[in-house]
Amino acid sequence: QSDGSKKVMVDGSSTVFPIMEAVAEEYSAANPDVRATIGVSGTGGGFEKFIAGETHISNASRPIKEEEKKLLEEKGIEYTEFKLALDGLSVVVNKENDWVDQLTIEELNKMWSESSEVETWADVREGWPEEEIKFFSPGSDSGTFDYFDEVVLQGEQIRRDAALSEDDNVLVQGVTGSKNGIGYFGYAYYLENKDELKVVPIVNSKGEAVEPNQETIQSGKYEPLSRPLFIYVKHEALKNDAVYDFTKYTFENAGKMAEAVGYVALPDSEYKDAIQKIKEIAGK
Amino acid sequence: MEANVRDMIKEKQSNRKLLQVSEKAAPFFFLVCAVISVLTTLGIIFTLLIETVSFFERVSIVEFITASEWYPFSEESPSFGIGSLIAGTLLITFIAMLVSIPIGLASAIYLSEYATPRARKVIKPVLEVLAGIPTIVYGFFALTFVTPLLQAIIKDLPIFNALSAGIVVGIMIIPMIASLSEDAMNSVPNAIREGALAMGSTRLEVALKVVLPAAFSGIIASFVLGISRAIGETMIVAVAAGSTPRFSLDVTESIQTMTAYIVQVSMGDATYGSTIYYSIYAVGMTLFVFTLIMNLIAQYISRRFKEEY
Amino acid sequence: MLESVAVKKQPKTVSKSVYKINDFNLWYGNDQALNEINLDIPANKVTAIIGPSGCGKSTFIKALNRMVELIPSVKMTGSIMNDERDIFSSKYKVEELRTNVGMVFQKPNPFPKSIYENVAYGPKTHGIKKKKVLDEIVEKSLKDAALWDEVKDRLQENAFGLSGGQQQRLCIARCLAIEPEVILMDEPTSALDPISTAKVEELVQTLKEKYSIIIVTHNMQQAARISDRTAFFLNGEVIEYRETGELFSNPSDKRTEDYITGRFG
Amino acid sequence: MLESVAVKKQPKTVSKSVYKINDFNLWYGNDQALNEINLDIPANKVTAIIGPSGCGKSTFIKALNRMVELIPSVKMTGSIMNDERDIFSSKYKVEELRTNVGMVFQKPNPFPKSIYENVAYGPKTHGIKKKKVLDEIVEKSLKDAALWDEVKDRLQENAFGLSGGQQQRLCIARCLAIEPEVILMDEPTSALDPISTAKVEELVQTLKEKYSIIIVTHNMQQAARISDRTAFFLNGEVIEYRETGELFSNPSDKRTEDYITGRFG
Amino acid sequence: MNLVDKNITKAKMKQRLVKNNTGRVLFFLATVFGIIVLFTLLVRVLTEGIGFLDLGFLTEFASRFPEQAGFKAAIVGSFWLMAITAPISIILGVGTAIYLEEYAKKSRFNRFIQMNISNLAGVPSIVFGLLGLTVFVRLMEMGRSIIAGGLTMSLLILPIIVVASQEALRAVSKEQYEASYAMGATKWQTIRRVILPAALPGILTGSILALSRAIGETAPLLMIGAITFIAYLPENIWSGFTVMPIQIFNWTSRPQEEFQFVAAAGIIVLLVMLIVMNSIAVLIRNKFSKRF
Ligand SMILES: Nc1ncnc2c1ncn2[C@@H]1O[C@H](COP(=O)(O)OP(=O)(O)OP(=O)(O)O)[C@@H](O)[C@H]1O
Ligand SMILES: Nc1ncnc2c1ncn2[C@@H]1O[C@H](COP(=O)(O)OP(=O)(O)OP(=O)(O)O)[C@@H](O)[C@H]1O
Ligand SMILES: [Mg+2]
Ligand SMILES: [Mg+2]
Ligand SMILES: O=P([O-])([O-])[O-]
Repeated sequence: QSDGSKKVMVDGSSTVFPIMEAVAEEYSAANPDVRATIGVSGTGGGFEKFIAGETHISNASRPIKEEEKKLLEEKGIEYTEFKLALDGLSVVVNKENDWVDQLTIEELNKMWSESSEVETWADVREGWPEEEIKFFSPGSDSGTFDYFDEVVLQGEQIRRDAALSEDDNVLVQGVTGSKNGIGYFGYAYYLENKDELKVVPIVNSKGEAVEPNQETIQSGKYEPLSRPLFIYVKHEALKNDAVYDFTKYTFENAGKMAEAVGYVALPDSEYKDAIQKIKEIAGK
Repeated sequence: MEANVRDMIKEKQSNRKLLQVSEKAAPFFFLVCAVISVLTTLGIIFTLLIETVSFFERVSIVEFITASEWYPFSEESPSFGIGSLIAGTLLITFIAMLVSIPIGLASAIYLSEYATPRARKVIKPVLEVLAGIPTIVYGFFALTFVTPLLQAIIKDLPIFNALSAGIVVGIMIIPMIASLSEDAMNSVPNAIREGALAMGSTRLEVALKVVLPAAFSGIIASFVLGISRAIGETMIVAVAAGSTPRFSLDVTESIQTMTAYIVQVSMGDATYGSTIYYSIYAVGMTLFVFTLIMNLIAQYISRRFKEEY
Repeated sequence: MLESVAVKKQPKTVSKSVYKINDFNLWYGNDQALNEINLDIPANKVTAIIGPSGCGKSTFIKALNRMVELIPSVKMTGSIMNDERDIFSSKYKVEELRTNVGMVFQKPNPFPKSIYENVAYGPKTHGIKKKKVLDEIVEKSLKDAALWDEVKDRLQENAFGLSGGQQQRLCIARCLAIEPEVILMDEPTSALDPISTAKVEELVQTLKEKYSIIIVTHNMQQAARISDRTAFFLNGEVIEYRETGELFSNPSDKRTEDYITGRFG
Repeated sequence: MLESVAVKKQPKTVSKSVYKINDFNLWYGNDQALNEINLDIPANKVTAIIGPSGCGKSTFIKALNRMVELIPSVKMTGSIMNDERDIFSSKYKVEELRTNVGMVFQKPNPFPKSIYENVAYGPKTHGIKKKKVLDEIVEKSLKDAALWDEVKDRLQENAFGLSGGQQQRLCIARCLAIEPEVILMDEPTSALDPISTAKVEELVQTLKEKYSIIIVTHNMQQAARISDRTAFFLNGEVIEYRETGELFSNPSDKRTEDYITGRFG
Repeated sequence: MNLVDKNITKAKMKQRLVKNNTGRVLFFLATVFGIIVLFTLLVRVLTEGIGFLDLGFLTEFASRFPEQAGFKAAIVGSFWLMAITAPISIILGVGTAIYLEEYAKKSRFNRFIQMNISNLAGVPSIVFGLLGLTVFVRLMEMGRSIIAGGLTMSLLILPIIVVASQEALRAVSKEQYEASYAMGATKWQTIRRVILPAALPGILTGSILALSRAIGETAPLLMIGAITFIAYLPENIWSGFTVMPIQIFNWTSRPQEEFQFVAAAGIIVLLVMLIVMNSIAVLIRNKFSKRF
């Protein structure tokens, strides 16, 4: 199905979708004869289709897992992982919350993990009000959750009374709606709702409290909560001119597009390297 | 043209091969159509069963039934107690029926027994439009309108809660129950209604004592379709009820239904071939069995109470 | 049966009338169906309404218990008094009127319930709850409707299992159960076979002892057989209204004569 | 009309019979509805079937065109010959039988189509497609059914807009359109008013010139008025079958006499 | 002799009339409730979406810029989907109904089919999504094409159409059959020329309502993976596609607030479509439902 025809099939993460949509929009305008489609099946769903041979490019908001690698190997599918952009997981509280000035990873862990004994703000830090905290988190099956789980909870389960939703907008609503709410989600959702939310600076490994923004995320200062977004490209597909051209176009424009839709671009050099790499793979 | 029709017919009679063929072929074709519905069911069972088996190879069926929690996403100690999802589903269904049965039935009675034909002609289609609104629209309606409204009444109501989602599922089902019950009541012959009115019955008495019992099986059928719809409703709950499986009957808490879980996983991050991936089929199977039982009960009821007229 | 004949000879209230209709007009939309009706219907008699199809018989009888108002386009003028009470006045509730005035329809229309429930429906509706009283009422009404012997062993069976004639008598029993004063009958036998018809006719004779009966029929023999007075309707007007015997033997209007001699209709 | 009277006096085929029924029995499940029927029905005559309700009249007439077989529980023995052909033989297709034998039902049952389509339905069904031929057939059939003048300007209107009597004549026209040899009529006037009844009766008289007619009625006057021969059924048996005049004036069986004098039924 | 105590009945009369009036008011309020909800919903959607609803919205493809985002691919996709779903589900549905109502004898097998259909009508749409994904997309290798989506939707609404058609067929009076058989028509002729035309209004109404259900369904198509961004129109049944509810769903989950309004504009278009379809159904019903 993939050869000869001018089709580019992309699917996967909902987090990455806006970037790829923007790329495809521009690309289609410039190359109306190429038919690029971007699906949203979630990172896992995207890999599922990638493995089944239904797509050329898979968007992912986390690195590929061992099981998925194994299945690809079994099928004899060769592919390469590329970073596409950066996302800064933003921890936010209600606008009226005037006590939280910063949080450490340990505090986050203490607050969010299942075994947590934290009920009120006072349990987090002395001097904070004795009011019950409301927790909002992305659904447990999303890339964002996965990352938070890995970095903050370190494998522990998330507390049971956290409100989970697959839709980050809903989380925004939750935190804006409750004075003692705290939540986290992708940088873009914070950026769009800056005025209604207060972002919490997170203490990084160097001991500085850093607020997420373009600069801190790109430079890596905002850590450990900034994470890379990926695309996985099938080698076989790059032999197809349309896919090759599309992929190249993607890396040429990803930075600009990522920022347009609320993410953070990688340093330019990384895109250059990526283009170099696909040239090699395609043998051009 | 004396008697020539007879001859014409005789003549045509001899070359009616085509007719005879279609006479034989038609029932066969229709049988094939009917069998496709059976194939669909088999297809569903087959699809669900295969993957469900893979699931039960990883998770024991005992755990599936008895574990008290549904938390498949933990890497170290996932737990697969379907009970929590079932509780969520039943909770939503229960709230929805509490809303939709009284209101739907009352609307049906109003339309069929009180409204003027003109009012009926206007209102019924309006209700049917209500039935056609995509559930995703209802979902956001629940989240951004009903929940804040409820929060004004119930302090501390979390943004995701079974109550709001259940009410809106109920609202979504109202037109269906109203419309189908109205049909059932409408098909009660007018002569019966007149008989009762002529005895000095009020409209209310005619409706409750004569028409309702006569239309009982049709009305029950509409309830059951409503319940099935509530059990199977996906987008409203996925948006407004949260995604926290909970084995509790507290309507003010966030819950998760079976359907919402399936969407969550199919939209999410789960690895193809992982236990989580297979779990959606096991949940789908449970859902299927649930609606199946519902429907069997319904068919029994409606056969049992059918009043002939 | 014998009793009834005995009573026939000495009607209790010869002069009392159950219905007084004055200058009554009725329209369906713009079509006038009844035109200046003036009638005085006696109590404890059988009054027959005859006339060709479409002359307004059914319309008239349905006006008497205001069932005609179920058709939205209906407009009426004039007055109808039932026992000295204006049936259109807001004080005389339509439900009360219909309790006083029972009706039996052309096609038997039992409720899809048991025989017992059909008869008990009226009393129950009117607030009689005691099982014993209800049992008595059911038995009495079915006996009065000459149906008791045929159904006494199957009172709990569905009424739809009865034959047409039985169903019609059941409808009469249902109507008797609330002891109305007037019974309106709209061609009650036209859907019935001759045997059932005879039974119902007989029954009508018996019933007039206690009830005032107004019966619509397009069967002139029937009118002649069972009624005391007859009104002949034509095109929504009352052409002639007299003692039945007189009307049939000696019609005063040419059109009546033409009709009863079968020249039209 | 006049022609028909002329023809009546010299029937073409006096002795020919359209139906020969021998030892015919019919059961609904385990209930026998027809018992050892033996009848010989003449061509180009009107044969009336009378008898009280439930005696098997409808069952019998529906057996003649095998419509009774639509009821699944029916079992039959004996033979029925139509024009020397066994109607139950596999050579005589049931569709062919029903083409030769038309039927008119108790309640007029036109199709919810235009008047034209109602009449054209039969010919079309049998493969006649030409518009011109169809037009001719429709006109002729409606004329034969004495309906043409009343409907010729509204052939494209829905048949449900016709009055009951017109609908019944339309059903007769529909039946005539395929020129059957026999017409079965099951109480064709019992749902009609007297005027329409008279029209249909007249029509039956005219039709027997070309068709053999078997008519069920529970109206003895009607049977006496329009039929040449009458069969009296009772409890599924033929009690008496003779020239109509003789049967009514001089019944040979006590039960016949009781029935026609109105002692029962 | 008077078993019925007129005093009691008189006394009860008042009470009964009060009950009747209370009933009337309650029933009316219940009906109004439904309408008010609809109205609230509509007002909210309209006020949010009307600003983004212009010609461009109907003729442009999706975009990352809310002002430029268009609904074209979704609208056309929905039409394509209906073009597959409508004929398949109507032919199969009406065929099944005819079989069950006209041909099926009272056998165990036929009872089983009937039961099976009632059950299918209650199976959640998401389960049909799983079926479509496994059987059409994977097993039959149709991929995420219009045909796979259309077939899934056809199966989803099949039972609704069967049930509606059965009702319609059953409502054709026995007299019509008898009249036709008595003319020497065969069974199939009777069905085709008398029964089907008489039942057609009911069948059409049921079918249109079923299709309007299909056009708003999201979950099963999410399952089989309808594509979200597509900048071209489908060319054949094997093309990828998106549909209105999927696109709406996608817009609602965007971070930019304007996309919520774009979604509302999409909902308006979808609702207009639904209203048009419902109106057609109502017209058909009113036109033909002269009670015979
Ligand atoms: N619901 C209605 N709407 C409009 N006109 C009606 C309605 N019912 C009856 N009519 C008309 O009113 C007139 C009187 O009808 P009605 O039914 O009272 O006649 P009838 O004497 O009872 O006839 P029949 O012997 O056929 O029952 C007729 O012309 C009829 O067409
Ligand atoms: N479908 C049926 N199933 C079982 N029994 C039937 C059926 N139809 C008729 N019968 C019975 O067969 C007997 C003859 O019925 P049929 O309808 O032939 O009587 P009929 O002479 O036409 O009466 P009527 O004058 O009332 O039309 C009756 O006892 C009736 O109960
Ligand atoms: Mg009348
Ligand atoms: Mg009969
Ligand atoms: O769609 P995800 O980015 O949550 O995998």
